[in-house]
Amino acid sequence: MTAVRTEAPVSAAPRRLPGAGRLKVTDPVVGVWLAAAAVTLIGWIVVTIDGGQFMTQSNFTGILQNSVALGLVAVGQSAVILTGSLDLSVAYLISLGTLVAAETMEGGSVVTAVLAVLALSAAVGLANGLIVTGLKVNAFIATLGMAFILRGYIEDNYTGPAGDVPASFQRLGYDRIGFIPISVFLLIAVAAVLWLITKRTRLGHHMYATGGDEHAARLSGVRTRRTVIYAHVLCALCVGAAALFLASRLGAGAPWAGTEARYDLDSIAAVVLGGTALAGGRGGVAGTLGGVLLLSVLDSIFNQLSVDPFFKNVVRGVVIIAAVALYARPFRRRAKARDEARAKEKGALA
Amino acid sequence: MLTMQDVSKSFLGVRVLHGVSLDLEPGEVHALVGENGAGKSTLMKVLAGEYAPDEGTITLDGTVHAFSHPVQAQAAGIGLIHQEFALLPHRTVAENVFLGREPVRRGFVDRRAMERRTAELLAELDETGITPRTLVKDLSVARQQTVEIVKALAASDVRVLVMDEPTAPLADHEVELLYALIRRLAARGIGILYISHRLREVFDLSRRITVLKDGRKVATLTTADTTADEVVRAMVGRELGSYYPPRAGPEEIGEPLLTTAGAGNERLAGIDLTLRAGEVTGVAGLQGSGRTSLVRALFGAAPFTRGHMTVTGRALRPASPRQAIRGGIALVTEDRKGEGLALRQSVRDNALLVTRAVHGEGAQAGGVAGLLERVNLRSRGHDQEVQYLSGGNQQKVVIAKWLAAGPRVLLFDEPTRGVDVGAKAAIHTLVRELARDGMAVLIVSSELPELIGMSDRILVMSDGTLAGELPAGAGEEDIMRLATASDATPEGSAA
Amino acid sequence: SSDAPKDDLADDPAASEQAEDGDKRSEFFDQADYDRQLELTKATPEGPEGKPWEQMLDPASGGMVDTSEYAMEGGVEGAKLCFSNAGVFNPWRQVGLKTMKAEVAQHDEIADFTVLDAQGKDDKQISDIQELSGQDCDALIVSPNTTATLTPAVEEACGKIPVIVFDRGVETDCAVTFISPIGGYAYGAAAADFLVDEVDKGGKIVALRISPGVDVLETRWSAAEIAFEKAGLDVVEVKFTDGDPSKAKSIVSDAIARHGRIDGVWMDSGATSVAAVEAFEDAGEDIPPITGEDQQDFLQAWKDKDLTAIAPAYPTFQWRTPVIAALKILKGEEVPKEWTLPQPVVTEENFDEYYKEGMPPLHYGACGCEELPGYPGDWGGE
Amino acid sequence: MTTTTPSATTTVFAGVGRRLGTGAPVYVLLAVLLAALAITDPGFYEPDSFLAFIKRAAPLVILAAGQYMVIVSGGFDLSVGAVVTAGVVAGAEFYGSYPDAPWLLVTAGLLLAGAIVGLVNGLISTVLLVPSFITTLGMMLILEGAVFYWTGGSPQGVLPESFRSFGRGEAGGWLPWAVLACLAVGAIAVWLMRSDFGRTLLATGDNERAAALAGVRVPRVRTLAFVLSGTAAALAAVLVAGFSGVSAQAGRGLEFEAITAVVLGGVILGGGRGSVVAAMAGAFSLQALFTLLNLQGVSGALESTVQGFIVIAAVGLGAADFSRLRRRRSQPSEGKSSS
Ligand SMILES: Nc1ncnc2c1ncn2[C@@H]1O[C@H](COP(=O)(O)OP(=O)(O)OP(=O)(O)O)[C@@H](O)[C@H]1O
Ligand SMILES: Nc1ncnc2c1ncn2[C@@H]1O[C@H](COP(=O)(O)OP(=O)(O)OP(=O)(O)O)[C@@H](O)[C@H]1O
Ligand SMILES: [Mg+2]
Ligand SMILES: [Mg+2]
Repeated sequence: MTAVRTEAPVSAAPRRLPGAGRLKVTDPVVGVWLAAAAVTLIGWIVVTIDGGQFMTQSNFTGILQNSVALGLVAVGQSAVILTGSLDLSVAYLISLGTLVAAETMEGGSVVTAVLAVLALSAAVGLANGLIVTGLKVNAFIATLGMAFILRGYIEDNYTGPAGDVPASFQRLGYDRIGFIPISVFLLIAVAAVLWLITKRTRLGHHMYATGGDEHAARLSGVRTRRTVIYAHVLCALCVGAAALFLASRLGAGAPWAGTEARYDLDSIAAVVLGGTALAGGRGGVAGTLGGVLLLSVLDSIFNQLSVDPFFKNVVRGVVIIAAVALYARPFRRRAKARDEARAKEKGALA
Repeated sequence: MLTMQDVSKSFLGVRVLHGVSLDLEPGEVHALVGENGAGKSTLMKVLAGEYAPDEGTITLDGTVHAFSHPVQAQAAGIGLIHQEFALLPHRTVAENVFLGREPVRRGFVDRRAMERRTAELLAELDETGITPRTLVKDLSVARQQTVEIVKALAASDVRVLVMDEPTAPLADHEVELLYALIRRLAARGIGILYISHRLREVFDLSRRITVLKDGRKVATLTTADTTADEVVRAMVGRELGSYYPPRAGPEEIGEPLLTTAGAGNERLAGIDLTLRAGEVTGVAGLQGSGRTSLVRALFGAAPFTRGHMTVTGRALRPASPRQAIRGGIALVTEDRKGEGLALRQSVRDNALLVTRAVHGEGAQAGGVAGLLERVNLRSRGHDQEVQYLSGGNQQKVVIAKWLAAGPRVLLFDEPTRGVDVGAKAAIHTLVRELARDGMAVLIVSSELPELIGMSDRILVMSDGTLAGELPAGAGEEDIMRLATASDATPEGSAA
Repeated sequence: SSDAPKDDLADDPAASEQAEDGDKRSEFFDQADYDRQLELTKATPEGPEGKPWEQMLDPASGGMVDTSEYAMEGGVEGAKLCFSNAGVFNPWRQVGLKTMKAEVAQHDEIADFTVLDAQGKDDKQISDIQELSGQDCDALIVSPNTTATLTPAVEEACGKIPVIVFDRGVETDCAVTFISPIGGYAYGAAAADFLVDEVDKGGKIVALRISPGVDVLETRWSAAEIAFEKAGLDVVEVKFTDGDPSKAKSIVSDAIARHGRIDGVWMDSGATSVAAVEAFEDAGEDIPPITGEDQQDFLQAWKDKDLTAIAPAYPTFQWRTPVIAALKILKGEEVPKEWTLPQPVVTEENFDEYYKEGMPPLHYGACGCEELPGYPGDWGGE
Repeated sequence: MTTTTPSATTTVFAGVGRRLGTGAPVYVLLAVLLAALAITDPGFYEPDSFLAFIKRAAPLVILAAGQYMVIVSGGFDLSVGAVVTAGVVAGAEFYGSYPDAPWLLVTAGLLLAGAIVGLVNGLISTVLLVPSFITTLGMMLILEGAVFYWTGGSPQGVLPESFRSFGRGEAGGWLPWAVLACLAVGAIAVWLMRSDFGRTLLATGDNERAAALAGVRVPRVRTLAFVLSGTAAALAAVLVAGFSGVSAQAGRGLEFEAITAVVLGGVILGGGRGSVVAAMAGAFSLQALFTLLNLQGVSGALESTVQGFIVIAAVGLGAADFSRLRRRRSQPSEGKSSS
């Protein structure tokens, strides 16, 4: 009797309406989409003041188009980061992916090429996963090592753009429906699949659990190693999709397609911007997409304002740090709000 | 129903279990007792498939099992509730309960079924404070434990439920709830293996008691035919004599070392207390009544925001632990591993941490030996990492760490939680000695006998305030009456 | 720098099969291109004396393009030029971009000059080109990040506005003109021939390259390799430096330690030449004949230490030409389909033409920028 | 106090194991690599070339020592490569404006700037609670962007010999200053880690909450680690600038090399465990590996592949060495499956 009574405030306070908790402004996922909207608005104002036009169709097309490649990689990166791992080999895998895609398409069919790229990606992801779980090498080092391995292979075998992508496949990179590039649908499809996997399947539940507390997950019967391996494979498959998209857009494979764009660190930045905890266990694909969009909008604004490319990096760095600093705040604010609520209860009692 | 036969297990070549045998009948509560490090948890982990035994067999309902993964044990009907919880704080109750065996429909996790079943199980346990969608981090420790139990029940047709010190994080009244739960489970024919350092619980609940010592089974006793003294003797291998050291005489109680007047913060209000040299002051209260908040406030970890406070005669309302430490206050926290120790550092480094951080007198290695001797530490040397020490010895390191700083006021929050009877007695003796040396001591404990046995005076907390003070020797009923005093307030104001 | 064009992409891939031996060189070595480039180095440029950025080599080969269809009505006054830049990720490109901007500043008739920087991302550059061709640019200048991969985007833009491609090429001839210096074979061969002259047969050569897998640098090396083979020089080390001077210095130091004596050093670009020079100094050895690029720090070292050296340039003055070409096109004047610029080589004789006192270490001598407004301050000189 | 006495052999094992700690494999790796170098290049151990090897390794070793401080306190410092680049470029830029500045002043200025970068990293991580991985990633972008924005893409000045002699020259004509710097940093690092600061730093990395409750000023301690790392990076910048002169990419990839070196040294990412000497040995191993690959003449392009394999294998073996052994001894039946 007594127990239930004295405890009631503690457990009652956080009890929320089902689902309501998912739409809080303080939730990073919501926050990052709001931030993207806010940045768009600010960009609109600034660019207009500057004498340009921001809210144009071609600009929207550009923003969406520029989100695709990073989006695909970042969505995959979210999967590994959720499980508490990390993939620094994505950049080289993209490069190799575009090369394999373009070369296979040159000699064979598009279907073979797609399968070849996905097979390659799966293999690299599997290797990453096995190194991380089997050899117990920290993911940072393991995937960095994998990046070196891929780099050596690429440099040893390619001397520049190679292969040729047929026009039919290039449509993926260039066609639009209305003002929406069709590759955006590829991104949406991949993101949707990953969202479903992470939120609705056992594997996804296990990914969150493994990232949240690997030991606890293992004790609960989650095959954590297998989960991490799957996450790495999923990530690599997304990277493969990014490589295919880039191949279609570039019309050829390029050995530096992934590295010069710094997809490795950029994708991690996007994931973190999207509110996924670097330690794993919290966050998700939806936020990541918001993060990618935010970066893309920023880029577009810089473009419109002809900002010095070096200065862009400065702003990007500041934005990333500031965003994550903001995410860290709501937790404190929430805790404070809870304290105040409790104090009020106490006041009522006294 | 369950038989463990001649189970042996070694870690790093050190034998931890020596051919232990144990059996369990359906509906039986079988207690497992022994000193810290006796091997209780290890034996249970072998049973639950977390460790593979070096030797020995496990037979459940006539089938011999050799589990290589906890899942297999779960599938066979063995559930284990860990000494440390294995819950994911950022996931919902339902997600935690079904972790590792989520129901799947058409390829997707069937959340609705999961939540429905969780709700059913919660209802079966008469647990109304939890909904399946609550995030575990928002639950109290006791409720988290309920989630653990529900998790074990949901696992399968559970035949055997192992509970490793389930009451350690609970307050007395919650223990009652747990008792009721355990009895209901037993009535369903589930065999329960119950580990605890609190003999009273063991006698309240169990039908038989198995005593482990140094990895060997000493005896299996029928509870009805034995006494606490006999069990203790089996555990410790000697008589412990009187449980508690003698209290302080009036002449030993000196001047006030710490006083507060009208102190409060978000969780506390109107705290007026005085801690005197040589005196051991106990603090009682229900879970969530603010005892931990009180010591954390005195220590500056969750500081008072109102009121007045003096330490050794000078006004000091610490805003940080550092200020408190400089003022001569020390706090032994309730969460030894999370807040008390740097587990991967050596005994020496832990013992010197406070001095190094606050006083900057790092190199006094000689002093460490003396301190560790004073707290009677048993370790393989001062370079041993504390993570390899038993709970009691870890607690001694924590105490040594504070003694190194030469405090005048010592605050203990649940100082003997998860500590075996032998080590407990040592800690009690130590606490009393420290008071004799002129320190003011405050003890928070959920174990009323301990509190009554140790305290020269008992303060009772309720809803963040001091509800009253009782003299030495007050009975449990007096304490409970004060602790639950807020019951008298009308329903409306509490809501 | 690493910005030579990929010269052979437009050619029949079969041509590359004809290299004689089965080693790796054959993969990308293109005999026809090689021959053509070496031929061009001997040709006399057409165009105004002393303004190499307006000169052209053998313009007849690609034919002249009639640009009257692009001529702006009412003259070029108020023209808007757009530039899709691959990026400014190395000093060569930074000097180039400054030079280009100074060229633009010279022309009052250019009302607006928009630059989008792709920061090394092919994907972004494609979008940039799309965006620019959607704006009201009168002409689009493209410096592609990667040969081949920008082809579709450039083709799309060609349909809308006149496009000028320079530095690296694309696999389409839809651009009105493609501007570039002679190319990598000529560069590599110039440096190698110098060593062949300076070093006795059998001499030990160390070759330092930036990184493998970059087509534009492979041509330089393959031309050098042929020259060394022919002359019987012993190439004892071929190493990649990643453009990192400290790595280059380590490699050369190790080579000195291992081979005792090095008779010549060949480089595929200038970033690490000074480091190589210092490696000899630090080892207490005489500095052998060495090749570099027209980067200021190397020229400085050459002067101060009286090196036996040569510095083929991949001239940054080529960044001026696209602007000039754009204006020509908008005026309806004809331009060559392939505008091949001279590719100077800094030698003992013409050293003073390229070495300018007071310029910063990462400046490029063959910038053709001395007469431009803002020189030398805008280029960091004093 | 009572010391329970386990069998003598376990004590010996425990003793040796503890002494070497998790760093044991790196010393083996280093020994193997050095032996391989001796076989490949008989002249390697002549004093001159060996000192030259240390001189070359010095920047990475110093970076590793700084990175160790941050990693052991539970963080990451991805900005050190950018600090090196920025340091070299800023030094040159500064000399562009003040060609006659005394080298000591410029060096001190750079060290101070490095310390300030570290301070900012530390404050953002500890006060704003941004994970250090993100803080320093952002800082890397900011520094690279800012320094090139400032210099308009490339530095304007020439580094004079006086400034460069620290990274290039020798004391007394034979002992490279860089080697002295390396020794000094090593000595300071060891001294620091034995001091109150070092012990509290380890404890903080191990259990931040426990440290805070023991009176450790956690933000200050962790910030100090970043300051040390920033300063070490600036020192590395001075050495690199001296060794090889102005370059716009002087520090490229050094952050990854430094972290790899620290991990090779058996230091655990996440904090609380590992020794600074082992981390520095990790840096030497990495440099020895680079040198060996160079001398072996592994096909240039494949060099990074080989490097990748070796790093993974070395860290993998390091991870396996103890935990595996322990598990194998304690769980002989692990592989066996039931039913
Ligand atoms: N994973 C492990 N590796 C090495 N030693 C271990 C491990 N787990 C337990 N031990 C050792 O085995 C012995 C028995 O530990 P166990 O946890 O079973 O004791 P316990 O009876 O449960 O103690 P407590 O009452 O403190 O929980 C102890 O000496 C402990 O240090
Ligand atoms: N709103 C809150 N935000 C953060 N921490 C809290 C909050 N409420 C309580 N705590 C912490 O939770 C613990 C429980 O404190 P509380 O005062 O509620 O009960 P208690 O009686 O001290 O608990 P116990 O009986 O376990 O000692 C303390 O460590 C306290 O600091
Ligand atoms: Mg136990
Ligand atoms: Mg408490």
